[in-house]
Amino acid sequence: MSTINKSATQINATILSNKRVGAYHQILLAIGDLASVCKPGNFVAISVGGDSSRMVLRRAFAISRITHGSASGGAMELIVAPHGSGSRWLCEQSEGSEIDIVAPLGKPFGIPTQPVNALLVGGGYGSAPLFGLAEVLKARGCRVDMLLGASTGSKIYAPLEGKRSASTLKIYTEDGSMGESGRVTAPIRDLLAQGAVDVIYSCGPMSMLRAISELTEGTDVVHQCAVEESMACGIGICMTCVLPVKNDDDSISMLRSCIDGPVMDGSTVAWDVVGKVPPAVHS
Amino acid sequence: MSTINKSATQINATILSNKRVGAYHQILLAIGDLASVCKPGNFVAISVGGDSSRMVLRRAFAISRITHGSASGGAMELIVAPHGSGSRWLCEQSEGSEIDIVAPLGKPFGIPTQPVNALLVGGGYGSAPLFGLAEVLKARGCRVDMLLGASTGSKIYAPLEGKRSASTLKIYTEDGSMGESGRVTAPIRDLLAQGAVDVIYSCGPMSMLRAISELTEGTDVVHQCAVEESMACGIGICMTCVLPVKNDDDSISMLRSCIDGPVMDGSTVAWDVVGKVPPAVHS
Amino acid sequence: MSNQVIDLSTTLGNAWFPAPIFTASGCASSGKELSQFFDLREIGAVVTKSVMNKARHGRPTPRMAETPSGMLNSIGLQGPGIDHFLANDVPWLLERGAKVIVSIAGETTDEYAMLARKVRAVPGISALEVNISCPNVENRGMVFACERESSARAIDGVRKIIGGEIPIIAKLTPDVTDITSIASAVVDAGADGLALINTVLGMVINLDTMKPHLGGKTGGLSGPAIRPVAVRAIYQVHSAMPDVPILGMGGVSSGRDALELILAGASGVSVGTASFGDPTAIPRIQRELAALLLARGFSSIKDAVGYAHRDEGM
Amino acid sequence: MSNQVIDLSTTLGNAWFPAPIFTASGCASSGKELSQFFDLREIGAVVTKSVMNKARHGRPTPRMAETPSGMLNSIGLQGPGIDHFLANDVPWLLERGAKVIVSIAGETTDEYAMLARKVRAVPGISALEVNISCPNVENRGMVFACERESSARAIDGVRKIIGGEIPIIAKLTPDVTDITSIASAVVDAGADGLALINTVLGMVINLDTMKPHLGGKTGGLSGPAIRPVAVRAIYQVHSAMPDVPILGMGGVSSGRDALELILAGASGVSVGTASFGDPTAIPRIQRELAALLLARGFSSIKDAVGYAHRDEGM
Ligand SMILES: Cc1cc2nc3c(=O)[nH]c(=O)nc-3n(C[C@H](O)[C@H](O)[C@H](O)COP(=O)(O)OP(=O)(O)OC[C@H]3O[C@@H](n4cnc5c(N)ncnc54)[C@H](O)[C@@H]3O)c2cc1C
Ligand SMILES: Cc1cc2nc3c(=O)[nH]c(=O)nc-3n(C[C@H](O)[C@H](O)[C@H](O)COP(=O)(O)OP(=O)(O)OC[C@H]3O[C@@H](n4cnc5c(N)ncnc54)[C@H](O)[C@@H]3O)c2cc1C
Ligand SMILES: Cc1cc2nc3c(=O)[nH]c(=O)nc-3n(C[C@H](O)[C@H](O)[C@H](O)COP(=O)(O)O)c2cc1C
Ligand SMILES: Cc1cc2nc3c(=O)[nH]c(=O)nc-3n(C[C@H](O)[C@H](O)[C@H](O)COP(=O)(O)O)c2cc1C
Ligand code: FES
Ligand code: FES
Repeated sequence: MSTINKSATQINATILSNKRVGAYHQILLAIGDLASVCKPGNFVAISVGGDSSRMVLRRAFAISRITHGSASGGAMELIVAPHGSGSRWLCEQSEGSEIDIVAPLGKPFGIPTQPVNALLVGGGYGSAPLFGLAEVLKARGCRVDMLLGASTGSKIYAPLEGKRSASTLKIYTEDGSMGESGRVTAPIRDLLAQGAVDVIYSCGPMSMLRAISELTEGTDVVHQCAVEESMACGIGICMTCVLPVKNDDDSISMLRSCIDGPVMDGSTVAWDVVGKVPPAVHS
Repeated sequence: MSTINKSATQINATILSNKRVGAYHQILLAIGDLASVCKPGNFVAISVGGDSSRMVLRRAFAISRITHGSASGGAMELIVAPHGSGSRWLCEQSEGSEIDIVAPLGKPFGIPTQPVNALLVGGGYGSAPLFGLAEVLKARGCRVDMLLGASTGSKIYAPLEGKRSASTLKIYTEDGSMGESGRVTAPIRDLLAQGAVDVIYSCGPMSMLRAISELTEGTDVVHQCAVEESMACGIGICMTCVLPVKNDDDSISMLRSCIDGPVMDGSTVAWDVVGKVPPAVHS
Repeated sequence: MSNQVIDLSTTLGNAWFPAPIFTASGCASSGKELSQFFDLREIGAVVTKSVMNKARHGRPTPRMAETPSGMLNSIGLQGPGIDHFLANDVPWLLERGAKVIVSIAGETTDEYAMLARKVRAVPGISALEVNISCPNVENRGMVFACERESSARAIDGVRKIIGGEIPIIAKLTPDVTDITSIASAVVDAGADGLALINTVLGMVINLDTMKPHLGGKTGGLSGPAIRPVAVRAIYQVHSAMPDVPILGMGGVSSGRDALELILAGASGVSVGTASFGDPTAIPRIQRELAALLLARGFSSIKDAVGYAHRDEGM
Repeated sequence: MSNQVIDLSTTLGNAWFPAPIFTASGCASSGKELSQFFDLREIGAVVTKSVMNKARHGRPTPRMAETPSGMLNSIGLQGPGIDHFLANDVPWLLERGAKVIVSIAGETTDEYAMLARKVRAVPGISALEVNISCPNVENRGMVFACERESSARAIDGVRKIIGGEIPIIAKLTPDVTDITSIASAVVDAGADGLALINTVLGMVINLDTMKPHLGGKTGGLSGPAIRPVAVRAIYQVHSAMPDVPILGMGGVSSGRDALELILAGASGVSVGTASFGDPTAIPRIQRELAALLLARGFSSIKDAVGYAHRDEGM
């Protein structure tokens, strides 16, 4: 009936497995037919804490990967960092327990119709949705290079099978404990200068997304970034998750990152206004 | 240091077993050395709902039985009716999980120094502490008769091993589904008339305790009843659990049923003032 | 099933609604977003986000903080402005057969009157909710609903425009010393009904930055945490003015919560924060409420409204 | 361990306390009951249950209802009366080396003055908390702390008796339109400090009886649910009067909660409802707070008081 989140459904999903991977938990959920409508870049909103929980809001997680099983139906993979009480609760749930999810939510990554050179940049658990995306891009004939970064090695999420989906993969850690030492954004300037990139797909901390947007500014390179703002509802009804986005006339609109995102065109986000009030609306 | 609850301690107790018995759950907790200071009539206050629970108050449960193990230390048995969200949470906890308890709390049943004829009357899960009490009384040479009542058979808690501790046991259900049909208080008048009873120990709904107090009024029979008022703290600091108790000069004091009870002398409780405000305090 | 034997319809002044559970203003945007999760015709009405005369950006982010059994929000009435809203959002809702209560918010008495005039010009709207209590607008010192006179003036201005075509429902803040006094002031000024309660003013300090967490510093507390405050306010106001219909709200997330507000005196119940945690909360609450009413022998919502007052003064 | 490198002592006016976490009035009885669970000398002070001139039975039961992340109470100031209290409870506490803040409550201005006179006669008490805000006393219409004048009169009466020997701490209710206005009235009348906040007025309807659940109908809401309201009140008052010491309270159940109130402007923190759920809450919170302060580079409580205001007005 609606045009917003038109495939979204609320279901009870059974946890198929829950494994620690470095600093994260890799959680696999049985989601049946819902698997067919989830796209890379979509997210899921999960109810946490059980029946008598004092946590009244859902928690948002990027859909990391979708697998289309046969008998049991499809499955959804999440990569969860135990951060506060909600994500910790989720990481503690054992195989077989049911959790209440709403998915798929939000705008997914745009997929080019032509084969292009794509650079995928992930920060921390932000790499999670990039592997599924890489597969889709490869299937479209794109070249896929991947850069992953984190503060330290245990926060790099780069599963073996995922690595295969990228043509190249480089890892950066700030403490040098894995891959090269430094920030994941460091090599991008050179790659852009070499003309080796048509599209950048990014997911990670806002500061990383902003840095990439600054690097692509003035170039032809498209920057699709998955933003992460605090979300109370995840479905467009609360207006807590807004980001300042530039309109064609250079005015700014506060758009809901849950339904107008999480994937946004990095060049339209008014990064310097994030967390501030834009100039008055002219009407 | 204090004279109130002087054996009470807060510990994390491991659930040794959790079995359904009729409408109740029989829960066994490992409590180590604490077992040696728990007496029939004491209760335990349990934190419910886990780390991110919206339930801020403990739940009170009568200590049903204490067993003194060898290697593993002592154990405490509870009989829990799944009533609201807190007791349901407790009933759902599985073997091996740890729960946060404070015990032993409150005034226990008084034990006669001479062998007497004791009548034990239990309503619903109120029978739970009576079996442990019966053992103590028997060890003191008392004759122990037991009457248990409930609305229906599944709410009668009368374990096999418990039955042995009483000389006689009669069961009453309001719907006649087990034992005799009717209220557990029905036979008491005759027993009193026969002079067969020196002390009544009772535990169950307030209406049952009141009815027994009315039957013993004007007799020499002592009535020790374990009352059940809503308790916010269970340790005497909140004043929510008060009951009107008559003083020697016939004035009334509002006593805390958690520390001046739960076992009280039924003849001193001003049953008609429960839930009302007694006449002004004269000073 | 249960809906067959119980009359779930309700009224607020001269407006009739097929069911007792409504969205809460600001917690359903303009309705479209929730229509993916249930049919908007199933519920009482869509109460739309308070709209002002001009488009507004609202407050800076962060705009929310979760708190124990609740949340703080500091949206600052972001919105498209009344003209855009009436031209786009209202027709969409009416076309789909939803009942619509439009919520307006102003910074001056004149703005309220102007908004009312524009709303009056659009046919099909069921009621007008006048939010004189939002604590999030820039000029905090002057929250209308904090004083009898300013509250009365705002409602009086609206009353002069709306001549009884649709009910005027004044939405009050609980952040006052005596809510019955504010309630009587707005009823005297011409409000047909009252919406109780708006959020409670609160604040969270971020322990990393060691500063107020919200961009707007303070925010409005909503959710189950404030339900006892809502029940109290509704009970007090219904006691003082039993004939004035109340749209109750504050922390309702189940049928039992809705029943509590109804027994205290609410004729209808708005659900806000609960929809954030559960997009199908409203139809679920409606089903649970119907079952609870039936179990207690009620055959209609109306019989239950204010039932907790029945032995009052005895 | 952490206590060795951080100065946890604090002051309220001219009273010094070895540690920053106190009991909350009415949530520790007179102290004895908690002494089974920890040494009363470890904590800031025991704030005793508000005592009135005469012995009182308080309200009928039920006196409590649990609510989401909180509870309602309606005790109605049951107590032994001031003479019995000063003769029995205070000496017991002082003998054990506990710091004592006596809380008094009156029904008339004269009663406050009389209570103050009796408290002044007992040596060793650290401070006097004047509870002018309990919403549970019979005469609800006249809660002192709801009006500037009545608040000021109650404090003025006490000030005339207590000449600076011990600090007078006025305890305010958040159930007012503007708490800073009440705060300034009592400070002008001679209060040396403020206790913020008392409980928030609330109600629960029992769905079985379909009537108000509490014997006293309304009750005071406490616990984590109200913490955002406490933080806001403390922040507002500290902003308006940065030199007036505040004893903060409302929903504190962990070190992080206590730190939030301190950053907002509290010099000490009382813990009430949390002790019901955890008898050793106070010493635990004190330990957690010390660790959090250390991790943030503070070397004393004093440096953290009101730290969230540091860039104010910039
Ligand atoms: C679109 C989107 C995708 C995300 N994908 C992932 C993912 O794949 N893996 C992962 O580990 N995390 C992801 N996050 C972040 C995740 O939502 C937060 O870590 C989580 O909400 C924290 O909840 P908590 O109860 O553990 O922490 P708390 O700090 O106790 O949460 C308190 C409140 O703040 C909000 N909050 C706290 N941190 C964040 C954050 N970083 N982003 C948004 N809201 C926050 C919570 O939702 C909650 O409402 C994503 C967030 C968004 C918005
Ligand atoms: C001294 C004492 C001994 C008890 N012994 C037993 C026992 O052996 N087995 C057993 O099953 N139950 C016992 N109870 C009752 C038990 O405490 C309640 O069933 C339980 O607290 C209900 O909590 P809830 O969260 O499930 O229900 P809810 O109704 O959700 O609880 C809400 C609040 O009301 C209080 N409350 C609700 N019902 C009762 C009640 N009947 N008595 C006291 N407080 C109540 C709760 O503690 C809680 O604070 C005892 C109570 C007391 C005071
Ligand atoms: C995010 C958010 C935005 C809100 N916006 C408005 C608003 O625009 N106008 C209004 O009258 N109330 C607004 N409210 C208040 C709600 O309508 C409601 O009165 C309050 O949240 C209590 O109900 P709840 O606990 O069910 O959310 C808002 C509440 C929230 C949480
Ligand atoms: C059961 C109970 C009794 C209380 N009695 C008093 C009292 O006698 N005097 C007073 O000033 N405050 C009283 N209060 C309020 C507390 O001191 C405190 O201000 C309030 O509960 C908020 O703190 P908390 O959330 O930590 O409990 C009482 C609170 C409770 C829960
Ligand atoms: S999270 Fe609610 S509108 Fe985006
Ligand atoms: S339960 Fe708190 S005093 Fe008895």
